[in-house]
Amino acid sequence: MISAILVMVLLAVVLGAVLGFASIKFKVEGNPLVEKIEATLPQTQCGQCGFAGCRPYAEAVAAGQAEPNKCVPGGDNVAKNLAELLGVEFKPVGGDEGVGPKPRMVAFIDESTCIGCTACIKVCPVDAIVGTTKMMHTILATPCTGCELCVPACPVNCISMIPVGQNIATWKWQYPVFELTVMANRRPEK
Amino acid sequence: MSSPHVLTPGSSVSNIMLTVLAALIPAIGAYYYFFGPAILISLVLASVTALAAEAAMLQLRNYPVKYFLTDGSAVLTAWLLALSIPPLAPWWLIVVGTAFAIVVAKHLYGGLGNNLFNPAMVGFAVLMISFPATMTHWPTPLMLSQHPVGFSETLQYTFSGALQGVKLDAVTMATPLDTLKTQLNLQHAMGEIKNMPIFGSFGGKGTEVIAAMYLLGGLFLLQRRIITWHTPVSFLVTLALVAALFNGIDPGRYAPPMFHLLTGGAMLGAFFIATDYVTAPTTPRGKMIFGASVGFLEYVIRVFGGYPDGIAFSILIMNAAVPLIDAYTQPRVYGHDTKPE
Amino acid sequence: MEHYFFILIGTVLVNNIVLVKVLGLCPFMGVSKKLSAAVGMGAATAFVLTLASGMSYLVDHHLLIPNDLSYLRTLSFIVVIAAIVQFTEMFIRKSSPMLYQTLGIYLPLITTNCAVLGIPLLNVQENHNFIDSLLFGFGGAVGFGLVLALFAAMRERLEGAAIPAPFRGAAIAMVTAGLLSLAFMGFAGLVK
Amino acid sequence: MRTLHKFHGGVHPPEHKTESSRLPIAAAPLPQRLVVPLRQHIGNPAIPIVKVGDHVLKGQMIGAADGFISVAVHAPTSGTVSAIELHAVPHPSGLPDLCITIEADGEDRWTERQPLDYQTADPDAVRALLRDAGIVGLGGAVFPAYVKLNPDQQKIKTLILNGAECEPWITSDDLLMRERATEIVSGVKIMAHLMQPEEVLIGIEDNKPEAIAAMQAACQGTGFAVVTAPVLYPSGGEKQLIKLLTGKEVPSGQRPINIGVLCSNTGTAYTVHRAVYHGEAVISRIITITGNVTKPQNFEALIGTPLGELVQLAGGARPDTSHFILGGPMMGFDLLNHLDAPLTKAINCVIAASPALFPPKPAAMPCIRCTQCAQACPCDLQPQELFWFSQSKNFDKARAYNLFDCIECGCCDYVCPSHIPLVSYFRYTKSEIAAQDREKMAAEQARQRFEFKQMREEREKAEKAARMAEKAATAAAAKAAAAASGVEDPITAAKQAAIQAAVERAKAKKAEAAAALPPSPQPSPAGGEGVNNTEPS
Repeated sequence: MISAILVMVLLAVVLGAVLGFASIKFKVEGNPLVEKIEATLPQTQCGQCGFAGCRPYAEAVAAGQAEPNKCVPGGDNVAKNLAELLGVEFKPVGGDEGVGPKPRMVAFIDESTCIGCTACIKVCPVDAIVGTTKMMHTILATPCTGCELCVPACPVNCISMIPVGQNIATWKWQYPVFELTVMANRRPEK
Repeated sequence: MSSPHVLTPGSSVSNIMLTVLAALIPAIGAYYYFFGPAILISLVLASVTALAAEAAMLQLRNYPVKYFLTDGSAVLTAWLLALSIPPLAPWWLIVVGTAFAIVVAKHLYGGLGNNLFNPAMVGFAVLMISFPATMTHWPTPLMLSQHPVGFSETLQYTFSGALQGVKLDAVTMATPLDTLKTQLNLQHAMGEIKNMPIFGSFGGKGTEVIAAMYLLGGLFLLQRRIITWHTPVSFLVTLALVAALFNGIDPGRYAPPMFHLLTGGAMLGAFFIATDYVTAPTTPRGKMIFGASVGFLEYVIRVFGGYPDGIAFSILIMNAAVPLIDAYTQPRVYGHDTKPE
Repeated sequence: MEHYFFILIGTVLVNNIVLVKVLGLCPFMGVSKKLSAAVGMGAATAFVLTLASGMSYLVDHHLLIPNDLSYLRTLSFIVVIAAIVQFTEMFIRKSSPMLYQTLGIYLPLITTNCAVLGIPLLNVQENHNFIDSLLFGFGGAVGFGLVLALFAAMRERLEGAAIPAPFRGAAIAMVTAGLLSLAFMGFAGLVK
Repeated sequence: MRTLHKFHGGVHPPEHKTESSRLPIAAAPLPQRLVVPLRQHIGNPAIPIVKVGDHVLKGQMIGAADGFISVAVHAPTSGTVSAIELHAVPHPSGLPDLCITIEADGEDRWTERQPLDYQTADPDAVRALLRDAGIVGLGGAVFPAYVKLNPDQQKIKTLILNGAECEPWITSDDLLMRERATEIVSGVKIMAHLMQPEEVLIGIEDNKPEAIAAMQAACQGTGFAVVTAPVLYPSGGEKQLIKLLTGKEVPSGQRPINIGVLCSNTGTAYTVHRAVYHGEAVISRIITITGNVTKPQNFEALIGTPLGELVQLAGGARPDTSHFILGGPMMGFDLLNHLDAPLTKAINCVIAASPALFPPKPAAMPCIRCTQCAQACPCDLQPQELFWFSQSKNFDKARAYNLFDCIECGCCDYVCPSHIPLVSYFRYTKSEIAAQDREKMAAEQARQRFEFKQMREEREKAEKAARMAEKAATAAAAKAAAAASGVEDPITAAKQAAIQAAVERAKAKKAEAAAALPPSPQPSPAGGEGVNNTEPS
């Protein structure tokens, strides 16, 4: 009995010492995961995940404090990539239905209604709105991420979201659809 | 519709499958000549089972049944399986093997083009593991047989499982490979064994001619550019080299290369099974690695292993390695790793 | 020499730890979605297994048997293995953060990999000496890594296959593992 | 005889060249209305420099080059600009694009033409002329020629003139070489003058004996070598022709000039000659009208001519014509927006298609990995793997298997026994990956702007606080001053106080900026000074 306890204690002490040494020797600082998560996020800075921007959300996800399926603009694609990155099971954004990435939109100010209150300029996370007090505001379409934060901020409801149209430069080839693919896809999923 | 707007005339999946089936016909003829009509019955039985299983699976999966049923791939699987198992077998053996091949090895993976393992060889392996005794009842070559089994007798045996007035042992015997192994285990010398009636001038009596016919069919496929030389050549060369090596070390215990090339499933495997598009590597280097490995494993399993012939297992083992082989043998792409001047 | 060769062939192919002994299925299913992760897992397991085989041999022969404590075998082996895995985890986290990330939860779970405990116990059962134990552990790990790599490459291929909906994911992986096991039965009889 | 270096793969579809090569090139009559797209080349579209209602002369520049990779466009005839708006253009998307419409006045009056003595002129002046003459590669890529014809410190070993014309049906280069070999060779001389190559090779497939003879005659005494190559599609692909003639491969992702080779199309050489010797911009080109038309022929037509009018010139399409293909059958695309799309610099052929000539493709079967595509691929790719990844949308893998080395030649489709539209899958995957890359870049920019805004907001907050403090200080100072000396001019006092406050403000600002610089404990490398440059206002 005594010898059994002694042997186990001996084992524990020796192995504990080795591990303690290793934990000092192989100490790791920082977390490269945050960078990878942030690179996956669409950077709209919309705050729909409940965090004040993409970086804080990435930090929360890396720390395990937030689910990876909270990014609404990224939709299921981003949720899927994050789940894969974290090695957890994929859950669709916003319940079982799942949301695909929304068509890309930009905000548009109806310039005849705008009263020049600068309320939208203050909330725009990427400084995509130009204008000054009492002057009409305009949205620069290129930097606009379509986060919709300016829409509720406007006191006269002059901001609307318009989809970004396709032109020859941004046009994409479609996934080839041919007879048998259509037939195969007709089978019930799930 | 986007470019290109033209296709090679007459090129289709069913054409390829039909050409392969046609290339098997000389061997089937020889089979019939040396071993009687049993092979025809098992071919028909396997084909019918394969088509039925294929149709059922296509229906279940909501695929256009007629369009896929006519591609010929199910029949090819059926023929390869029927040519690998003893033709004088109870009907359920063929039906179980073929149905397993089509349903599990092919359609669970998504059907034509998606399977990882060669369906015919999966069917064979399942039968070999599950019914080892039945799988060794090979018919005696007609010229050695006291009692040549005719068409109606074969039918009777296939469906009732018994022969009137004759014991099954009287019309079947072990294959040359099996005989060789047994005799060697009994400490008989190679020269002595080779004088037994079942052996012909190179391999088994009759089977060596069938093997030659497979070779003929394979050359036809090469000529029609259905298959490339990489797999069969590396397969047969490796098999011959390993056989020659061991034969050189101890001719009394190891058969000469010619024997190994012309017995068992070597020729069928080299030209018709290891060259199966879907389950073999796609890169030239990959094909050579695959063929050489199958040849090597074939020899190891048939000489040192627990089964009379190793073709099915060596192909299945290498099938599993195909994605890995493909991934590591990608050929150099135009403009990559160009030599500096 | 021939003896060692047969131990290796036997553990890698004939009595493959996953396909024939059916041990270590948890990481086999869990870490086989990506080839790179599978190769990393195979390497980590090989390291742990070889070390664990040797260490547990030493513990068994120099601590337990002299003190007549063989009933503590399982317990002490688990302690040894857990320590080695912990050590490996720290090491990988330091040396390859990417691999650490891809292996995720499966890295600490090597501890509960029954293959890792199984091999030291088999060593005891078969009365292997120290070198044999090391080789047996190493061979088992190579067999595990080989099958894991094959399986991962196959699963990567299957990602694009038109598998019927009810069979996607784990189901077809199980079928594939079964067929792989069937193929490895071809090695039966090579080594007694 | 030069040794040819075979490239991998290739196919040999029926040639169908004789249909349109029997008749000589005919001049197309002047149409009433011409529609000139501003995007006729790779790079930025040209910027319109005319207004609606302006009168323009033939050859007058109406769109100026925008940026480095861009060229000018010109009025193909004299007339009035009637519209600058979106109009149907020949593009696989079928989407409209910005075009300048010109109503011809029928006079066809030239603008002033300025030839250039290229041998005495500065090479940069020659290149500027090429840019302003709108010269682009007419082989299909429409890359601005002035950018390409710049040795830029590289030693050029071989200049290749591409007269292979390997696409079936098309004969425009063939006829151009037969009839205007001297002009082509003169254009090549100008290119050679700019590039100073060690050798000049002219590659022609051996199914064009007349063109070969004409070119050989024209090359007498120039030292240029005409090399004939056996017919094998796609030997006219730039990378394949370079391999065929020189044995060298263009490294992936690089341009031929990186290995000292320059490849140019015959049509381009011809336009270079016209621009330098006659001062004429690219306002016309040779186009093959063939297929299911009654009189297939090559025409020299003005850029902007509606394609329908050209089809009419070739006798019109037969009644069973189902659609029209722009370009050859291997790489061309369906004309989706009818025949009112105009002729552009890139279009070398219109094929009227009928079910008899181009049977509809049978339904596709699954890929059986037969590797006939891999054997036919002139880039040594593994199309079956690329297809596997493309159809399952595994973009990373597709890219890793070198999808972007695919030249979309269509050889894989042509041989596929399963009739899979492989190139369509590859195009889809390529454009998806490109879109993803664009999104990534946009996200990165958005992140930088966001970080900058955060920084600015913090600074503003601090400034506000400073201003409050300053206000209080000013008030206090004024009070103190007033109290101290009632006689002093109150204005001077206020001034002094203001100066004092400004100094304090500046100090506060400086301190604030120093405090704001590290905005978070982990400063992002991208968030620093560089951001200021992207700020629009």
